[in-house]
Amino acid sequence: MIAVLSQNLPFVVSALLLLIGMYALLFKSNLIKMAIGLSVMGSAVNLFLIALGYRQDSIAPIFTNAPLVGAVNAAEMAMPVPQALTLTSIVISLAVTALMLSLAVLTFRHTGTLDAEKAGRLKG
Amino acid sequence: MTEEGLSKIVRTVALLLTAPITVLGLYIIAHGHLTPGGGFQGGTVIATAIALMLVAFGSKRVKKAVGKEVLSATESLGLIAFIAIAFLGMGSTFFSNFLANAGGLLGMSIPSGANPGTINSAGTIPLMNFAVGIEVASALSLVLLLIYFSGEKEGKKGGGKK
Amino acid sequence: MLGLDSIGAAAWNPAVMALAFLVLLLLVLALRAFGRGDFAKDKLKTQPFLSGNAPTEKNRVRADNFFWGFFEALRPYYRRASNVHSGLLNDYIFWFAFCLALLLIALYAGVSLWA
Amino acid sequence: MIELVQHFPALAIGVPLAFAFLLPLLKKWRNSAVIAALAALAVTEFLALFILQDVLQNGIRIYSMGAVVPGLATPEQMAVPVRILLSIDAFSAFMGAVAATIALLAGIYSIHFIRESHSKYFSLLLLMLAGALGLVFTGDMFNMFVFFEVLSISSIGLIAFWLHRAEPVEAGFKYLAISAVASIFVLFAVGLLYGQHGVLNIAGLSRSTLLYGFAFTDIIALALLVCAFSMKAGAAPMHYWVPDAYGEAPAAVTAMLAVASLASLYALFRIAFTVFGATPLIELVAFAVIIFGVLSLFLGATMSLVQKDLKRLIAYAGISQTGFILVALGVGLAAIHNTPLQPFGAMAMEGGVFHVINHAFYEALLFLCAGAVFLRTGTKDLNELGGLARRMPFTAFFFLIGGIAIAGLPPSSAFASKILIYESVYFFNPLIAVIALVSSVLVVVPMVKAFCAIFLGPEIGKFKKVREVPGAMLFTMLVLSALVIIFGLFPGAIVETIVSPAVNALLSQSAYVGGVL
Repeated sequence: MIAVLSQNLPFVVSALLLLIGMYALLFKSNLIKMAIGLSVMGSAVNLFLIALGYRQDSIAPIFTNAPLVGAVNAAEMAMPVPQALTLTSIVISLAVTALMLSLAVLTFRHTGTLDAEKAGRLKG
Repeated sequence: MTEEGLSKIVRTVALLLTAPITVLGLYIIAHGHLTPGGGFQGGTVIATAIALMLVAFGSKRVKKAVGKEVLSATESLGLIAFIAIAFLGMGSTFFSNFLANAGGLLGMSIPSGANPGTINSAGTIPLMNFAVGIEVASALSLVLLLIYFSGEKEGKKGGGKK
Repeated sequence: MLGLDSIGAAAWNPAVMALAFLVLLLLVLALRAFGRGDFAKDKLKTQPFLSGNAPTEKNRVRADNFFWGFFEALRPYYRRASNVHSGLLNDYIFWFAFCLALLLIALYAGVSLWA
Repeated sequence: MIELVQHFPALAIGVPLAFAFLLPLLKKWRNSAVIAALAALAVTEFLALFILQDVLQNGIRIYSMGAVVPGLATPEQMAVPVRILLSIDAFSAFMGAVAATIALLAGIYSIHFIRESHSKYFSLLLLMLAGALGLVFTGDMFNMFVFFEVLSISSIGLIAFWLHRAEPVEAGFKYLAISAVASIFVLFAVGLLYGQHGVLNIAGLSRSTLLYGFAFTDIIALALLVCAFSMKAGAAPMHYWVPDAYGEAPAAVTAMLAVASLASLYALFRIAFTVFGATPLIELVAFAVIIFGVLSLFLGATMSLVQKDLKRLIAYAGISQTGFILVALGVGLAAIHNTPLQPFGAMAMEGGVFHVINHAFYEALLFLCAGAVFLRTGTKDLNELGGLARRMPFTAFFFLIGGIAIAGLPPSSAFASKILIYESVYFFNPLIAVIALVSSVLVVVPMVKAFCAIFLGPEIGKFKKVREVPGAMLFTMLVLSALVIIFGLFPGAIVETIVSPAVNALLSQSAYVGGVL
């Protein structure tokens, strides 16, 4: 059990981060805290993707570092695709966070509170 | 935050730092195809210069120096440049890298094997990096300005599409 | 070309329906023709009638009062269903997490039983 | 021309994207911004229709971004596609045509409906269209995620377009949180699938499951994807954001939001049918989808009755219609490995896919009518409205047609699709068919209530000076009503020409793999 956990530590950590983010979204009614929760969840996914692309003893996936075709014992490269996914996901989570914070600011200006329970008007 | 911003020491240092920050951002953008980095990262670095100015000088003076209209226009221009380069590749396909390995500007082919690479390679990718860099730098600055000003009046804009 | 191909349980042919509509229309017009032409034109009897008084701006049926009996009969259900829609984001996310957990368990159990 | 046709898939996404970026520069010149936006929408509509016609004739069309030749899916010496691939089969092209049509009509409607910051509004609308088209045209899981996110973020900008009131901001925040959570889980699932199969291409994933079956990570990924896309499609019990967001967005945007929900449904069924269609796992997913569908049918129809706000009422009725699609396609999914049920499954899917287009049209029609009422009276509260049929006869007539359609009465198109669903689902499970029928009848009630409350009754003093809405808005409603009625009068032709190919495209997994790779 311990061995499995320690070998898969990044994945365990990313699952934990996901749960922390979900906790904030499920139990916190402050809009800023919800935005923080979403950011944490985004980081969990980023960590998951980066861990997915990692190979032990691998080199950075740069074109000019690539071993020649047919080289013996050529060091393997880390997978570049998950890193590209992570970059895009970071960009998107930046946009989401910015929008979320500006909407929170607007909510505060309209209702004078950041508490979703007090600010909420749509129901039923 | 008072209207005048922070103390004179902070303001001077911030002013001094702005130039290196911007240069670093440009460097990251320009070397995006060789080293970790690229348009988005470099653009973000440049936008931190605006954040620094906002903190050090307060909102009024920054607003006077960089207008919202200008930033909005440069954001659009960056995006249009990006999509225009994509459309220019329509000779073969959308987003096709028509400059790569063609010789001339940005068209150098890279030798295989371990080497540091040349900046004069990768075809349209550096151009797209610059387009994205301009877009992200202005969009992120715009978002920062708007959130900073949001106490005053209207402000909301979805920035940083890609 | 007009009808939908059917598997025997039902059929829908717009041409037949249009024909039926025309026939019914003719029937209605025929029935109407049997009536007396001089009956109370421009009198109260041709005006809409509602609970003894003509509806006015103050005295009209508002949207809340439509199907009043229906809602009265189903009041317990509606009270509960409206309470579930609390308008809180936390609850929205909760239902997502709930469905996700159930689906994960169901899929995992189903696959385990399969194997 | 032959060469240009190859580029149409990329152009259909590229043109709205380019114009969306161009419009903020035209902020100063209001008219030119509107004209440019409408031109872009019209061009995109033409491209989408042309792609539909092309795909129906020539089969799957693929477009490899950045390759030397558009049709080059797998470069030399590569076993799997490495580039971003657009792969358009009949179902994608069908959805693309629906999205482009609704977007064009929403654009025309918005000329008079939106009074300020036209460039921002149309820019976001074009971005939304680009996101929806990208989501349905893409052949790549990660690209699907990106366009899903583009669609969501531009939708939020439009939901919270009227910032001077608190409710749209709240609705925008809720929609943003919901879609961010959904997309985070989608990205998780994409990562899991990539780790398991080593490809991100949908056809590549499909081939992998055909060859090797599914693994444990696939179970998790499938559950995540199904839940996330169901939530974005507004399936009960994850539908609570729908009335909030639909109720507060500007009317034309709401029509586009319905399209966004349908695009999420597209993603759900694309993954369920095309990627995992061959695995036995799919029957369990089918039952989950049917349960979501039945819940949506019932909750949407019953909760629609008690609404006081016109747009919330229509939104709830729309949820029950989403239930129809979920039930129909879920039955098709459940019947995929069950040989005696297969004809009924295929027929249910015909009904479901036909209902997709009908739903998009009458839902848009109803929301546009609601927007017209809101534009002239300034209120959506059913208790305050009344007697408007004297002042707005055309709007009343179009609303009536929309109500007839959503209730599934002949001669509207929804009657044809619903009868297909009833009679085929009846053979699968009579109880589901009965629930569907009852909730369809229940939907008549809120429509009668809304129509009577808004348009009938005595004239109200403060609405004495209300006028009919401008011609452009009436024109869009006229087009939608005409489509609803024409599709209802010639359902056989529509099903044969565009719906059956879409259903066949969904059902034949190997044809998709063979067509792309």
